[in-house]
Amino acid sequence: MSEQKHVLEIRDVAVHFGGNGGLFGKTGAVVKAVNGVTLDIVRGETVALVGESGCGKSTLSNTIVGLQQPVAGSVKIGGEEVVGADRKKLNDIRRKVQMIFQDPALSLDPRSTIGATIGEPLIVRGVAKGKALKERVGALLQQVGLRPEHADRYPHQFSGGQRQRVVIARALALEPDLVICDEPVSALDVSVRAQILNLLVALQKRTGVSYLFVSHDLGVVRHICDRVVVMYLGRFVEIADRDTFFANPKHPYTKALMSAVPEADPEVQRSKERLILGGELPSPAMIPSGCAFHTRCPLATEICGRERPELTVRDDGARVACHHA
Amino acid sequence: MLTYAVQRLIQAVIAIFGVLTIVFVVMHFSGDPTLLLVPPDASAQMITELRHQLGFDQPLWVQYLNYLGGLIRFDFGQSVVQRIPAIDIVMSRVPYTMMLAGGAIVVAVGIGIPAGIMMATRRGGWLERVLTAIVVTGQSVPTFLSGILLIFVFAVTLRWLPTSGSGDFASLIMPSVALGALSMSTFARMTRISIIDELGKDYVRAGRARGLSMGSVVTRHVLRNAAIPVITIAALEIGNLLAGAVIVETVFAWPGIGQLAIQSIQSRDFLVVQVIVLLISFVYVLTSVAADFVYALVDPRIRLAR
Amino acid sequence: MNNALLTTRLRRVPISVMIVCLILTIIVVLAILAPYVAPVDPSKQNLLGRLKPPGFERGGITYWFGTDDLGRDLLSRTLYGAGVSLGVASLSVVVSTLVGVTLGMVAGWFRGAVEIVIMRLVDIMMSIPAILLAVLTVAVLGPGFLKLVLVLGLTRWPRYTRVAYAQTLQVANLPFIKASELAGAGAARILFRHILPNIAGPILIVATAEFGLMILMEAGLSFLGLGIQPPAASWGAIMSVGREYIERAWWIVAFPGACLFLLVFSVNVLGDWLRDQLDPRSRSR
Amino acid sequence: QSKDALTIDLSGDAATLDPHLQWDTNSYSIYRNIFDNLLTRNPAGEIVPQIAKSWKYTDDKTIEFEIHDDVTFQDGSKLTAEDVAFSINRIIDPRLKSPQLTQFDQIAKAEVTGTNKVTMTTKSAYPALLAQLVKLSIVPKAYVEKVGDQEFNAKPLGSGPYKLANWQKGVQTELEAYGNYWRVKPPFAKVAFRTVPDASTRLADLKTGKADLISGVTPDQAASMKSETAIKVLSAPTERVGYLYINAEAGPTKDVRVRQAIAYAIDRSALVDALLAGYGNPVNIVGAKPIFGYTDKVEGYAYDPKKAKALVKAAGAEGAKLEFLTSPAYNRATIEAIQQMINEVGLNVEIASSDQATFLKRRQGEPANAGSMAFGAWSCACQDADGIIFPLFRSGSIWAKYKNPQYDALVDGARVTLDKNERLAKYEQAYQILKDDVPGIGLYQAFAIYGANAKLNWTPTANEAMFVTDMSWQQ
Amino acid sequence: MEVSPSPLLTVDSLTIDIAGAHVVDDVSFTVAPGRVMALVGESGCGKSLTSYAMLGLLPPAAKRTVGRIMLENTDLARLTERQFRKARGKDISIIFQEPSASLDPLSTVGTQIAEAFRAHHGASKAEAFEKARQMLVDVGIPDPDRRLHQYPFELSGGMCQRIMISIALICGPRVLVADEPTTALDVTIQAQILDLMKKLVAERGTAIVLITHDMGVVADIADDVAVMYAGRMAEIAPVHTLFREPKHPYTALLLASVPKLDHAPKADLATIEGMVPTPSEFGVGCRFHDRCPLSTDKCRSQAPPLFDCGDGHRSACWHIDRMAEIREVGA
Ligand SMILES: Nc1ncnc2c1ncn2[C@@H]1O[C@H](COP(=O)(O)OP(=O)(O)OP(=O)(O)O)[C@@H](O)[C@H]1O
Ligand SMILES: Nc1ncnc2c1ncn2[C@@H]1O[C@H](COP(=O)(O)OP(=O)(O)OP(=O)(O)O)[C@@H](O)[C@H]1O
Ligand SMILES: [Mg+2]
Ligand SMILES: [Mg+2]
Repeated sequence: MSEQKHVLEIRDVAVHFGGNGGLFGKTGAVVKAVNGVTLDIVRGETVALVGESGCGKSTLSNTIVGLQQPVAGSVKIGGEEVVGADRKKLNDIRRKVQMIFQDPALSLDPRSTIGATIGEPLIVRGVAKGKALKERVGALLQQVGLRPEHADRYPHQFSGGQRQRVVIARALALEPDLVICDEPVSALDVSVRAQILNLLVALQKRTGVSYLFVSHDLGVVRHICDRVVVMYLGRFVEIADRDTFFANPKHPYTKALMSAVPEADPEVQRSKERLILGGELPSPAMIPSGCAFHTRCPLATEICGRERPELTVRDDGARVACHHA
Repeated sequence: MLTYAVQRLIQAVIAIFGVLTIVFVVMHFSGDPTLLLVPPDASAQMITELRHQLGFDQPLWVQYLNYLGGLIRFDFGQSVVQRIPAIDIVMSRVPYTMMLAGGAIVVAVGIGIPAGIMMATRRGGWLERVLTAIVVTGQSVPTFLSGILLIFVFAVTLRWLPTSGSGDFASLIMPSVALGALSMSTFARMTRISIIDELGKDYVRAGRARGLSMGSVVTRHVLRNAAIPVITIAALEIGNLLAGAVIVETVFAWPGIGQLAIQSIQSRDFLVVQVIVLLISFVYVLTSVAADFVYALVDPRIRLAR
Repeated sequence: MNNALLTTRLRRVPISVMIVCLILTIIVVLAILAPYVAPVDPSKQNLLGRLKPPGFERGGITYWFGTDDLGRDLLSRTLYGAGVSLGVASLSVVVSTLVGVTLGMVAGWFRGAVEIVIMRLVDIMMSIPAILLAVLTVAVLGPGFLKLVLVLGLTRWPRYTRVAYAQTLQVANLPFIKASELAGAGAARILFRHILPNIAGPILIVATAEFGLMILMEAGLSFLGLGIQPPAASWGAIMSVGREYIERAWWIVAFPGACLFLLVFSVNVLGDWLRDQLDPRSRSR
Repeated sequence: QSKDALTIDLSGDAATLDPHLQWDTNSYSIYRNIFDNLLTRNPAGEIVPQIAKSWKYTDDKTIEFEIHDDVTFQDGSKLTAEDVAFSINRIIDPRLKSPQLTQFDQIAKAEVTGTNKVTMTTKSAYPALLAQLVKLSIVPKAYVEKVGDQEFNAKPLGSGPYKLANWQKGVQTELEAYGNYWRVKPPFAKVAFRTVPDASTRLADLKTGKADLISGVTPDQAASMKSETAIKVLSAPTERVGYLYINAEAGPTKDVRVRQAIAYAIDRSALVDALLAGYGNPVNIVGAKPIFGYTDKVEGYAYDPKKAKALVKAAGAEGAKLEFLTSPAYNRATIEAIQQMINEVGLNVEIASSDQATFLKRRQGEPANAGSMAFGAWSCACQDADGIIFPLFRSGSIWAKYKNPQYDALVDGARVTLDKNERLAKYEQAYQILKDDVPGIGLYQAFAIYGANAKLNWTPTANEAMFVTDMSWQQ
Repeated sequence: MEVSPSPLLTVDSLTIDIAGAHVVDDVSFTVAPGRVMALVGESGCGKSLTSYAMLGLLPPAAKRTVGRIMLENTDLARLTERQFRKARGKDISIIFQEPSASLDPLSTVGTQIAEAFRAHHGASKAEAFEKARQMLVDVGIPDPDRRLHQYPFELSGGMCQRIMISIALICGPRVLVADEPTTALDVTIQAQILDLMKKLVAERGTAIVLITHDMGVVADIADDVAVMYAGRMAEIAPVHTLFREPKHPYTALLLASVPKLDHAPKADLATIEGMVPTPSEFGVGCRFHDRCPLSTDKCRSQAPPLFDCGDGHRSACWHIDRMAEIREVGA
């Protein structure tokens, strides 16, 4: 695969919070939200990012689009460095990347109509204006299952799921090269969700857009993604192609995750065996030594507490960070 | 944090220095006090002589350097009018100014903020109407008028309060009200609007859902979220109250800095003006630094420096 | 816009706002038409007819508002004064709002060196007693209407700057601003399309408060002989004369005072309504 | 009434209590009760001895004073000729930088020439000398030299009827009676001078009894006080003259006809009756009765708008723009009234108000920039025409925007003439010239107006001084 | 199936108007103690409004026009604001849908959780914080001592959601309204939260109204399911019945949209054609008629009532008998 086709290159990115001590010395510990991760995404690829709540997925997403400064590492979008870029440069880079935010309620300007919100990228990038803009916005609204006449409404007049769709429409408006989707469909009912997923796939087929897809819904992940990355406490613990991943999950955390997926069938779901993770939940402020997962891992041995496993390539091409898997 | 504080301090010193320089230059530019000091029948030659004696015939930069030289030694110079150290003159007024400003702040904040809260939470009620009337009155009655009206009503007619003076608590009441009225209105309206801005937010509903009364939601959550503009106004008003009390002080014969400032400006008592300006800019810069810190304290998302 | 929409919009304007608009319109129209509607020359003195109460009649003219200490017709002076007071207040408020808010948002958004320069300048401006600036401007430039506006504008913009700055600091951290940035919006767009509407409430409060205050400031300056030059009248100037006669001739302060009250009240109501318009949540109420 | 104390509201605090520094009305009103002067004026306005027992001219430039020997300062020490000589030499010493120096600059020196004898030399013959010396307070040499100028200013010590008890700067100055005062027994044990800048507040103080005597009452206030029984108005015509300066050297008023037109346009009696409520007397010259040199032989300009209009027309100055300089120190209503009167005869007067410093700078500066006219209320506190028309109109003087060699010769001459009648004649001629040339117009003699508790006995005098020893409670 | 005890919560013909349109129209259901009622439906169909109505916290634009909400025998709508306040959080509490927006950004999360407890128990600050700490442990937030003193912006989306859950649960409410409580949580923690709810239901007899889009969650925890469409109740049934045998075309199509394990990746997922009508388009007939494969003229002109199909299964469709056709379409 030639370098040129990489839409996104992340190298050893680490993001820390706190440490330099708030305002009144309420220092607290340093939260190592993202702790040295490396990932490439090629054109037309969808990579899923899954992991425990609070493991750093949103932080990584924010870092990719330059909303969060990493303490180390490099992020390149279309070959251009994001880290340390000035306003103008960032603004150029952002032509190529968009983001669907996790909190739709907070990421919509309460004083702009959603038409204005969705139209904004089109206006500022000079794509459309006037009547054409109105039509384009109308079309986008329709694509996400809303109505053109909703354009005059304000965010607070929508339901949660409707707001989420507005955010999606905004991100897709420019047909960027890369879309970071932070839980894009979690608030949608299954039928609308299907519609949005279809839209994402269709767009990908048409424009070759790549997605970094943060989701907790493994069904959705399986449907839409080419590759899956599992994150645990700021690090990647498993990276594998979809089929490999679902056929043969390797990391114990991944296995636990898989076993917890609820089935949409009461008979099956209520009789299912689940792999319950025991042990203390570690905090990102005090990441356990060695393998961060060893405190909860059913396979853990003495070495796990001592040495941190690196991501190593396995036979089927999956890369896993575990001493025992 | 510490580096920020140090940086901010350096900036503050530069700002104060800037103020002093501007005021110095501009004051001298507008003429010197000699003409005001001499008797009307003084001859041109005598005036020149006195001007020379007082040193106002030196080039401006020489006077400025002399002044700075004095400042370094904490010598603020002598009043040409009163012939005593300028700093003593100003300092003798400071307690009065603080008393009056304090009284006015009590009026402004003590009435303004609760009134603002009431107006925001009781929208459409009779209480809101009454408070609105009071607030608008506070905003539209000039101080020179309200002062004398207060005197006529409460001192001359009712004889409840002393007409003027600066001795005791009783004589502080009317000046504080007259001075604080306008700020009170600003506080009330600012509080009201900020709270209304917040009341529509989801966390208010969430607060009520966990069983808090509207009042507790307001006092525990909304106020803090609505605080920033109110704090800004407070910082502005404190500076304002210190320096802006000219009329109130004149009407109530209150010997504060405002009155002294206007007299000194009018009599071109340069060094006294400089000390006053130094004091005001000190207080103002201090409150503005404080405000910036309080912003970050109130809203942890605000970073002091980027 | 089609007619139906227009009428629904209009119907939604509360009655109080309509009344207030009417009052404002009347004041503005009267101020503009003062030369035509004023019953007599506002500077025509009559030393023998000074301090006459409202309704006083003389030479076939009824002095509805009474006369002042030089026997001038208060009604005419109040009418003429409206123009000066309104003009000074609105011009200086507009000037200082434009300058102050822009600088404040820029400082709060860009931070860094820009912030330091602007905010220290604000500190400096705020620290110089306004009266000193006023005295000096008049000393250097001489008195006059535009200079008055200049002085007032010059001394008041820092207030707006501080308010806009503080609000921008707070709002700039909200996710939706980040989202706009991501959408590619430039600084100007973010400042004026997103931050400004979200900080407009406090700014409107300051502006409406300042509006009344400017009228009073002009009066204060007139009090010091630095305001509008006699015999031209302004409400503030009339009132500052009237205070000397408050016991003997209440009408001198009462009429312009009432007008000022009405004006400030109307501006407040209108300001609040405007703010509500900017807040979709309270608008759909 | 058994009240032992007297409270007086003044418009301001004393700037200094060192009598050799500031001379403004408020300072003077207070420290004049702490200090005795070399000479003083009696209620009739004549110069009479105070510390000096008597004096005699030994020649045109030399005068010898005999000093009272029974006077003590408030610390008990005796007042001697040394102190008198010291006082004179102190005020003329440039190192003191006294603003009053200009009034005493004709004095060359003073020496002790014997027990209780002080001899003073002037630079030239100086007839106004005695009038100026009325303003000279005697300070204790030993004390001043001991404590220094600055401390003396803060804790003054004199030989007057009252000594300083407490000086709260900007608030009030409290005096207490000096029991051993040599002339009379001070009528009140305590006197407080309060600083109350606002006239309405002073009146309120008087009404509520917070003050017993208030200064700076406006004519309108005085008129309204008449209906009250517990308080009364006290007033006295003063040497202060309200006048209008007219620029004879620049602008439209350079034409004498325009100046005369202005003189005809002004209705003095309307000003006095309406705006001063009678607290003033119209005058024809720039000078009031109490001054030496006052004359009623010069006829003034009667109010005659028709004539004025004709003159304006003749001068071709219809609608000419005249700048009327003023500052907040001058009564606004008077100025507006004058403006209107002049406008009515076809001129266009525009008021240009600025603060006092700027006003003085223009008024005293180049004629071209000194406006067309300005109002003033002049008093030299010396009750002598020399203190008025010399500085106002003698060419070369900072106030003068007028040049007439004939006039200059007259006032110069009067300055060095000791003979009273000769001086009077000169001033009469000078006034006549002023009347013809109109570089200025006298408008009225101003009154000092006070408000007092109805039970206070006091007769204010022409020199606007407030001698507490002249006051008393009605029995 | 056992006979359900008398209901704890009764929503009776609830109707909510916004700008004159019935955005929620005649919605009724009951929840017995110890039971979980899942409320599912199209995004924007009025689920959240219904839940706000239950707490008496409708937004100003929305008006409840008809209907009662009974908590046992008290009509909540009749309570004074004061009495209602006492009930909120203790008798009936709610987990809001968008957690980050529902937390005061300027108070630490600990304060907000403890406050809920103190509002009803008058406990000391320390006690309340201890209780809050315990709640954080229960919802699986690591390092609770530090988290208690953090602000919402310092927490991840999922953590904020769990803070909301803690607030709702801290007083042990008798009725819990949970509006999409687990959307931001990964499946392991979701399972943990669901277990916590199950425990509440089993041990304390809490009644839960669970709004969710996750059919897996419904399958896991719900006893009954209510399906809403465009503000109306489409179908109510015990969970097993509903999944096995939906009796409303909308339910059937909805279930068909869930991605199947054997579904080809990136192939089109089944959706429901057309769009939900906006309130202004609500006609007199069945609101689903223009998207329904079974639709007839009757559907267009007459709104179907909720037909009882036995065993607590009710459906608002004129064509319950033709449901087999849908299953064929779905397959
Ligand atoms: N304040 C409001 N003003 C106008 N319309 C509103 C308002 N709040 C909600 N709506 C409308 O009411 C309808 C129901 O909203 P609600 O939030 O109850 O939906 P929901 O079922 O919770 O959807 P979701 O699953 O997307 O959260 C929506 O169509 C929404 O657009
Ligand atoms: N602004 C911040 N200040 C301090 N800590 C933060 C901040 N933002 C995030 N964190 C911390 O960083 C860690 C990772 O947070 P992040 O939001 O990236 O998680 P996430 O993987 O997106 O979780 P979720 O699935 O719950 O959204 C968390 O421990 C969180 O508390
Ligand atoms: Mg997240
Ligand atoms: Mg919802």
